Amino acid sequence: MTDVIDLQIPVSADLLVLARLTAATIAAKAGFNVEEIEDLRLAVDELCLPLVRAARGGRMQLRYVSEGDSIEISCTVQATEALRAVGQDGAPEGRAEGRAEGRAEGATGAEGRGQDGAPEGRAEGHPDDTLSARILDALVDAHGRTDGDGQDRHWLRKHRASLTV
Amino acid sequence: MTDVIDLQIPVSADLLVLARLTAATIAAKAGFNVEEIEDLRLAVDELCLPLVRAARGGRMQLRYVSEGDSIEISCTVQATEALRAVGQDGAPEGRAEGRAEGRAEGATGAEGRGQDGAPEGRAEGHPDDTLSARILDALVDAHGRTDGDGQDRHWLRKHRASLTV
Amino acid sequence: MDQTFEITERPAAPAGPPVVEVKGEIDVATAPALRERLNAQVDAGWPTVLVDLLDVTFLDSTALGVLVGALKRCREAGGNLRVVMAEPRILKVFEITGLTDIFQIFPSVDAALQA
Amino acid sequence: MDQTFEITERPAAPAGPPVVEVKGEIDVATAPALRERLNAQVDAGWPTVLVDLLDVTFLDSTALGVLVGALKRCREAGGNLRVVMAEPRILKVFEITGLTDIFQIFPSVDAALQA
Ligand SMILES: Nc1ncnc2c1ncn2[C@@H]1O[C@H](COP(=O)(O)OP(=O)(O)O)[C@@H](O)[C@H]1O
Ligand SMILES: Nc1ncnc2c1ncn2[C@@H]1O[C@H](COP(=O)(O)OP(=O)(O)O)[C@@H](O)[C@H]1O
Repeated sequence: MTDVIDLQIPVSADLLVLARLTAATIAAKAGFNVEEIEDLRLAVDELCLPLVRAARGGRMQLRYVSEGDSIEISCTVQATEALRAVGQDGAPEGRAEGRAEGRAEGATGAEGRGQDGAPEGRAEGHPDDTLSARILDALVDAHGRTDGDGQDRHWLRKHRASLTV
Repeated sequence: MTDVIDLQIPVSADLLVLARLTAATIAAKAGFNVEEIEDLRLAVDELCLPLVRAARGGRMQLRYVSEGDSIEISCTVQATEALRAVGQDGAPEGRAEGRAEGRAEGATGAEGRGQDGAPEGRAEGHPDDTLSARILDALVDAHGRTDGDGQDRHWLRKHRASLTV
Repeated sequence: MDQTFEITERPAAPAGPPVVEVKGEIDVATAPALRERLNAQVDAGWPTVLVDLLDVTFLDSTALGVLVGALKRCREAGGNLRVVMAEPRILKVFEITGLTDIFQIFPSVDAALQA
Repeated sequence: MDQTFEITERPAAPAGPPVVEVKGEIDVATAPALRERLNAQVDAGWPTVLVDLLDVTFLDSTALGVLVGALKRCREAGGNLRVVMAEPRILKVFEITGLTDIFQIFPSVDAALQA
């Protein structure tokens, strides 16, 4: 049986919980055990976080595909045109923490923040991105990212260990 | 501030919980109080249920729009071509309960069940649909349905009572 | 996840009806299991059944439909369905659907057993 | 919802450091509040702070980043950050990121206070 779930949310700290709840729900339906469900819940969070940290505003598209004993999740951020222009002008990087907090307060105020003098391209990483990568390494079978069409797509795949019937 | 969330899931009893979790999350973000959040969680369930009861397989599209102090949710089921053909052949109605259980077991086994001799058009209501309508009447400010393009769209709108800052 | 759904059955005491205790969310995914368990009690010869919803955190029209169906079966067998609940949020669902008049509702299992 | 996030501060006992108790999910939405509270303790003159994660149900890289930042500030002030946790699921996140060696980890608040 194949289940496909699509979720599209504003890039917003307050809504990332939905990415986790959706992962937990599809994993439970696919027969993942409690520990595997928890692993996937954390993994999808870490899959999205580098995109959340790098993006300002825009929309995040998540796709969950459950097939047989494996689940694949992908996450893509579609920046608005205004944001993409800001992100590519190569201006110096702002304080990482300041950016994270600004984003948490209102994802749709992005155009306003685009003028606050601290724009940043999406290629540079946040210090926490290293932790995200280590967590993904430990929790999933495979993960990676593909760049294309100005879209940064992050994906992961996880099998459940044992057949539960 | 406007937040838009799109959720697309297989029509499946096991996944309706996601429609509720999403409603609760966007309502919390919009400043709805605990009782209003619970009301919306039940309301979205009842919004979808008549579609879940009537459909066999197919995909359910939910859109959540949070704007100012109000949230609007719409739910549309897109039947697969195979299902639509079965649904329109006018054959006699099967036992309501039997259908509900069959669906709970596997939304994507729809083609198989289409041949089990109890197909049904989507116009006839399930006895529980009356309860769903009463619950919606009590919990939301407005709700309704529009038919078009072979799609049955159910929607609701709810304001939060008081300004929470 | 806090949606853990669970049904526990307690055999009838000499004096009273069997108690079916439900925990968690009763929705379209979990209601069929509840219907089966309630029907099984009536089929086993118990015309009156007590259903304990004290630990139910969510309940929708599907759950109400199952309870109405069970009530009907109990009455046909010459008994009744006694519903135990106390949480205002759960009671509210019965009220707005006009079902508080149809069911015998009790605030505790003890009250329902003594009825 | 069971994601209720809560931070409670207990003033330092004469013998020990202040205790910052966290409940619920620490993620990108809630971590900024934790950073503020931990920084406030150090800014108030407490070089050593105890953070109680016993009732934390979820914690991600954002939370770890905040704890690493707080540890750094405590050390700069001549103290340390003592982390209390017992849940294997939460410990696992520290283990897979190699942070168990960096933090002083205790299984109970009492053990951390006596250190
Ligand atoms: N929402 C409802 N409103 C009124 N009556 C209902 C509702 N849901 C179920 N019923 C009644 O309950 C009866 C049986 O319910 P059901 O759950 O199908 O039990 P069973 O199939 O075991 O008889 C139906 O005949 C129907 O009339
Ligand atoms: N994921 C991480 N890995 C390693 N060090 C980190 C990580 N996250 C934060 N840090 C370190 O913590 C320091 C400060 O953290 P931060 O939370 O920004 O506190 P503050 O801004 O109050 O100093 C940073 O200088 C950084 O080096």
